[in-house]
Amino acid sequence: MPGHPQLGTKDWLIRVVISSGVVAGIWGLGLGVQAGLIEYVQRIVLLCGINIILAVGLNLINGTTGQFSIGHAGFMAVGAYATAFVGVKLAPGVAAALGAGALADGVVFNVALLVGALLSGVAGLAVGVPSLRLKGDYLAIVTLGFGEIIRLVFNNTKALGSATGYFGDSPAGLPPYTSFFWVWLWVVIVVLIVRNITFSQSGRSLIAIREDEIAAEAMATPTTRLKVTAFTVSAATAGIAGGLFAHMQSGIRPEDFKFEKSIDMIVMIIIGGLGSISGAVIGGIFLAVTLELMRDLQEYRLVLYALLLVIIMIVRPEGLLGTRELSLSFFKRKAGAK
Amino acid sequence: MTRSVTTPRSPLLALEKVEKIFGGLRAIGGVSFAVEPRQIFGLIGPNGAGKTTIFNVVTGVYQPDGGRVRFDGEDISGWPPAKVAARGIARTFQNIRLFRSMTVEQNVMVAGFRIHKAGLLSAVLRNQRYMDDEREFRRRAAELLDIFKLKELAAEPADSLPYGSQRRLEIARALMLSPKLLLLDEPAAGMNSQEAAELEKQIRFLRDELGLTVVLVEHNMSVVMAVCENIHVVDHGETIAEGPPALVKEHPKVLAAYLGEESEEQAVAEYEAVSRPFHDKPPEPDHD
Amino acid sequence: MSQFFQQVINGLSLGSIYALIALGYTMVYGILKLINFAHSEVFMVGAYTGFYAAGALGIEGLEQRGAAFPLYLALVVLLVAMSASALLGVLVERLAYRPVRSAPRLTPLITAIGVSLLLQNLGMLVFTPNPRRYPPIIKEVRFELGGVIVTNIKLTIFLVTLALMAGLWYLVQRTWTGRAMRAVSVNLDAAKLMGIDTNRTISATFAIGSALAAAGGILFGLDQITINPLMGTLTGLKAFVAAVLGGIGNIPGAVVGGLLIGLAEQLVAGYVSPDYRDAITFVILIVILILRPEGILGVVRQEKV
Amino acid sequence: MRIDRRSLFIALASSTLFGVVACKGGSTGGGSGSTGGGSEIVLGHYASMTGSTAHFGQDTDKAVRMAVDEVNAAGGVIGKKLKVVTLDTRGDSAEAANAVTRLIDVEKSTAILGEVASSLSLAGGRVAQRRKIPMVSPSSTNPKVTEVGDYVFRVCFLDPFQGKVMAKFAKETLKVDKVAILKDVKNDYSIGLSDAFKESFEKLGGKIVVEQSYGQGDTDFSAQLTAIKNTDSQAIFVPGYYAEVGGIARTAERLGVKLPLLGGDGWDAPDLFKIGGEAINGSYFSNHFAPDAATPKAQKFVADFKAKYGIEPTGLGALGYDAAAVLADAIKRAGKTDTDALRAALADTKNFEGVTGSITIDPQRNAQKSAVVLKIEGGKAKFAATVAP
Amino acid sequence: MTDAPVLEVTDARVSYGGIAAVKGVSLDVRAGEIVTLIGANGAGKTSTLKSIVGLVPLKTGSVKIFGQDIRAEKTHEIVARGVALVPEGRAIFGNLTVRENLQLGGFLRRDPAHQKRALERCVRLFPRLGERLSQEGGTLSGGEQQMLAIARAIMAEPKLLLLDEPSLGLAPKIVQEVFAAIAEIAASGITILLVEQNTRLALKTANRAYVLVTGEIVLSGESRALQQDPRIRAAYLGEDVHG
Repeated sequence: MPGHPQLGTKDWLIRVVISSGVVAGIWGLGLGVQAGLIEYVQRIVLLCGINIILAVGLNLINGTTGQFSIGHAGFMAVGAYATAFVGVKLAPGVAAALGAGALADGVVFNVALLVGALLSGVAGLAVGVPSLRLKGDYLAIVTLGFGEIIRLVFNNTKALGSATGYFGDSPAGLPPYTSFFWVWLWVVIVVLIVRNITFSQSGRSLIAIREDEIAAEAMATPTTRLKVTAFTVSAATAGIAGGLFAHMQSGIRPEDFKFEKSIDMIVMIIIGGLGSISGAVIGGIFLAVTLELMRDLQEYRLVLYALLLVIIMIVRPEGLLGTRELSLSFFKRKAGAK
Repeated sequence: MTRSVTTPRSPLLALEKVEKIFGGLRAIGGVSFAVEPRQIFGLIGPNGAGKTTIFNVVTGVYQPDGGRVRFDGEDISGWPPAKVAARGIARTFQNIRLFRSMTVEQNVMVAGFRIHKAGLLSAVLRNQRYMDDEREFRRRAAELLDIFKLKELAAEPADSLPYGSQRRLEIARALMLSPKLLLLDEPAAGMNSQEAAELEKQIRFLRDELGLTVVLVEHNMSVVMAVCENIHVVDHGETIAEGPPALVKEHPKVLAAYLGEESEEQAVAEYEAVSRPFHDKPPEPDHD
Repeated sequence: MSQFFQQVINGLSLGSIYALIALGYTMVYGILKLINFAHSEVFMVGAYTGFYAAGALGIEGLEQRGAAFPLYLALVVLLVAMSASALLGVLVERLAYRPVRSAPRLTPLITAIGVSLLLQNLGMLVFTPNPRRYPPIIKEVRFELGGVIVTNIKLTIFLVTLALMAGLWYLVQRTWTGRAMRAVSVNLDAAKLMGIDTNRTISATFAIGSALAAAGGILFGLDQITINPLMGTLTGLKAFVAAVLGGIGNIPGAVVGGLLIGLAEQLVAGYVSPDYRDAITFVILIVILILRPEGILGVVRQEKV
Repeated sequence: MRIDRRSLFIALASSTLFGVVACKGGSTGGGSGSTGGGSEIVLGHYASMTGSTAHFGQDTDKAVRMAVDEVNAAGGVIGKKLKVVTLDTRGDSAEAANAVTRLIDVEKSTAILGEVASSLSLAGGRVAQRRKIPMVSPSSTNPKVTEVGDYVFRVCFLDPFQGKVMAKFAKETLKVDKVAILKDVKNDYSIGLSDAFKESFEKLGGKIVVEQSYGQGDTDFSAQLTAIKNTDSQAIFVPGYYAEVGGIARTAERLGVKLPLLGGDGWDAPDLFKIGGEAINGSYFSNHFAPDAATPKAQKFVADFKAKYGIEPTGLGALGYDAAAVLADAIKRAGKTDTDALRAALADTKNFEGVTGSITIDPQRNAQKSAVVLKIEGGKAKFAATVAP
Repeated sequence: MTDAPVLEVTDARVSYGGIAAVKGVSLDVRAGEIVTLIGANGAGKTSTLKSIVGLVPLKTGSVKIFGQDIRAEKTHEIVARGVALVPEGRAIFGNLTVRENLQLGGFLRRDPAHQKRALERCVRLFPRLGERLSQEGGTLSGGEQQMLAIARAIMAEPKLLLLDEPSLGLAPKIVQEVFAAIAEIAASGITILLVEQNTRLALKTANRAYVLVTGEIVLSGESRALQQDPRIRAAYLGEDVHG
């Protein structure tokens, strides 16, 4: 964006208009999806969105910053439990104040999601500060360890249902807040946030850390702070995905956030290409769809899934896009980041 | 060559009996020297003499095991690298350390982190502060790339540049920090004589026009002798001589331990030939 | 007090199994700088091979007649399992790891995770997910020492582990194969220049590590009574932590690490809560990696700049 | 070369995307049946066919298919054949919900069978409830499962009942006052049962001396048993699955812990005796039926299952069979595949003679069944007592 | 000795990821010769050596050892033909002892008698190593490491020794010691191909020389003649020789 003009009121106005347009677009699309698609496909579309949030967020730390986390399911768990819990506690009060209905639900859900994101961000911070001094495999293993510990803690927390999981206070489970509109609105928000971070001074510095940490330090880059920041943001986005997931499922249990879940997330970003946001988007969709399509294969499904992973690593380890981005006009971006 | 007159001012960089030990092996054993502001200072010695280790101690990559490093009147011993860099010491590396997949321009812009004002939130919101930052960085990067004749290559990935240009890019990147002191680790390595002559000019430009102080580790003696006002010679981690080029050249200890017993010119020439690290271009991916 | 000693004994035998598996992790890491996640599945396959081999040798019939399984047949079972696992380890290296050997470090890591998942799921397909009772290829004899119960199997596990560690140490330090392995681990190209067939050396490393894992698998089955296709996942992870704890690449370190993890786990399960027996392993891992990443017996190597 | 490979991947990715669109058409795989009009009635079964609890799903699925085959062999129901479509859940609740949605939307299931694990039945049950498709869980014993709503049923008894049965048996028949609990904390079934037992046992004046735990898939129990050994417990309540219970029995024997083990229906599998061997003798567990006191129907089921699959059925299998049979019976009684009618018929199930006993669905949509207590002797489970609800 | 040269490289080309490092180098080394390959940084000297022993693949061209084409062979097989390379930067096994380093050099000649004899020979050639046999290789000084690398290479008694920049980073005094040893090795009948940046030293040591500039041979001939050639200076300094 060289020679960008001063941002005037007009520019902000344009942004507001575009944003409103996008929100309206998602809303309209949501209506269309609800009317036109069977619920099974709708669920897959929701899963795609949740996967995209997971993948784009994880990509910030694994792809852009080059710090490898294989325990992100733990942060997803924190977000899921926090969102669910807060939502349940908040709902009666908000319903009393605003009157039960879509508005109250939306307020409760999004406040809960934000709390979930905050708490998983805090968890990310707590994990990141000690761990991010490590590199490569060692960091990977430590994040795996933390991910498992987080899960074990939920597994042993009575107030959150232990192994049975948390379903709120009603037998019907958590309210199904998760709709096409909210999921994809959050997809847009998360993708925008991550994209704006990636293509900024901080993002450049994160890539510099990936490329050569010692040189980055010599350029006065506060590498630890940046890595921890990226890790925290990444954990927070996983938390949002967790919250959306919880309310899609109407309930969550520790088993939902096993090591395998972290692997799934890694597969998403590997398929698309580590370091590429659009790659992460593609990977997230790919995984949701492929796993569903392979369901007919029954017990061969996971064998094939693992085989696919191995073959991708051998044949095309850089994924579909490598670190490149698809230049979508949506991003209005010049070939700057290539 | 302009010889700066020694002033009574306090030195910009001062090492006081700095020591560094690696697993029992004394890499530097009590080296002291002082670099005056706006000086071009040479640090020479045979391979393994500890020159790069000294750089690494000064820039905080290694913690000193003894002694102190003072910079601009402040004790910076043991500071982390980013803090040292932010304080005003920039450096280049013996084996080029560019951000290889990033473009030339982005490489330079990375070093703007210290002065960037737009935080993460500004970046996310893409507000005015962020726009100003980006514009400012781009302007400064363009300036620096211009000085180092890299402007046309701004959009190229750094690792596609020829060797000599990569060396220059490293210096340009370091200057983006607006440092007071610049440490150059073998900037002439891999350059031919024309490039080396060009480098001499650029180093002088840094000092004369930008007011920088430069410390140079270099094996190319013609470069060292041409640009340095003061030379510090180390061998096996210890100081063996210090002084202006003319003096150092004739110092008996330097001649004996470093240049060998042959005639001086021959020895210098030979040294030049022998001690340049060799990089068969392009480097292979390393396997370790 | 007898409770404490009982926990210690149990911890040591469990730790010995971790140690046997850890040896494989440490060898492969030492030579390729790769966390061979699939090692835990090689361990599982070793256990199953032993299971089927014992079945083929008619252990059920012998058991029904109340007859003991002869020792020489037990050794045959061990040998078959070790060979099968060795073969599997070599195949995994050949087919999955070799093509990505020179790729950036994370590619082999993810490949290893993929192979691990693949073998796990293949295991469920082939062996069925049902847990199996391990055949008593060594008849269990129990004896009591001051309220502490020790079995011949626990003793065997402990002694076999020490013996295999010593053997491995001798192999690595004193034989040509071992020297070749060490050369490869320091510098692959330089090793080639010595005339070492580095691919063969790497294969040998995988074969040996995998054979040890198979031995661990059989001992595990004997001690823990049941095996299932997922038995390797957590056990393998703990063994890896053991290798890291002892100092990765270090053979005695792997054993020390294994024993310590086994002890820690058992004591936490016995005195704190069994709910945190798995967590303690990860806590140890995190603490060691943050405080002393080179491990207990490892050597610090500073990165050259 | 590079370009080719890339385009290959893009092609792969886009083809899967198109796959979704194709799904919309509703005919993937074999699911071409449609409600009402077709000649088949589709029963959707969702189960963990892969993953760490795959044996549950596989055992249940075998029995479900056997039941349906028998119904079809007898001419089907209301003039139509039954067809089972099974989808894997991988033991994952998101997948369970996906599977049920797909069973309803794509496979056009009239009713749903599943799951074994209560948490997965909850996930799937909520979908079924929302879509108003009747679901019968064969073996989820957690009380919450049927609380999801009026379309969710089960054919097994509940954990509180089972816990009460064993508490009463321990206190009154075995005359023990001090019991240790060793529960599986990764298993909601085990936790629920353990809580139920504890509550009843303490109400009866007994005392839980120590509570120890393990996790499903664990193989080492020596720490817990060593700790229990050092208490004055008179029995150990182990409400887990057979695989771990067998290991626990062996380990207990090895450590010289000579206490009877007590457990629930999770014990019921031939492998319990294989794994536990002699060590399991002298233990008691509550179950849905006693093989030696079994009805002819149950005996026939065991024999048929063995003949068909070459292996012994488990309790899970028996319940899977009953769930499918109850469902078939309800369709017959409803006389049509209308889901509301079917729901009503299911709710109306009374004294249905199943393999696991007489099944009556109560207003909470749970099966009112009596439980039996079995004693293990000589590698066999023998009838010890019957406890009515 | 047969007529076939010990080493014959024909039109060798090497490239890394599309960038050519060696562009059609042809050279030969005959039995008993010391031949040197000189040139500036990045001229392709190391790549040429690496391609001879198969550490980097040849894109085109052939390498023959005693007339046998070895292009398809792996490094260890080429080494088994009697070729040894002392790599640039020494590449000694740092955490193995000096003795173990030497033993590994004779990996293909493992019989104890040979090992003993070869070890003694190395110690005679480099007495300093004899004092440090049980020391870890990584703790040696740069000069000692270079000596170890050379000694290790001749443990298997190769017929052809390839040396990559043996003077690199060494003080002149040590360089003289190393080159004296190289001369001694040559005198014992081992054929040598020496890659060296130190032109003067290289020409003094070798019988014949090839001058490599940006991946191509621009000049070759007897060392003595080349010593006087002004083009040497140009080539060495990287100035354009093609005019």
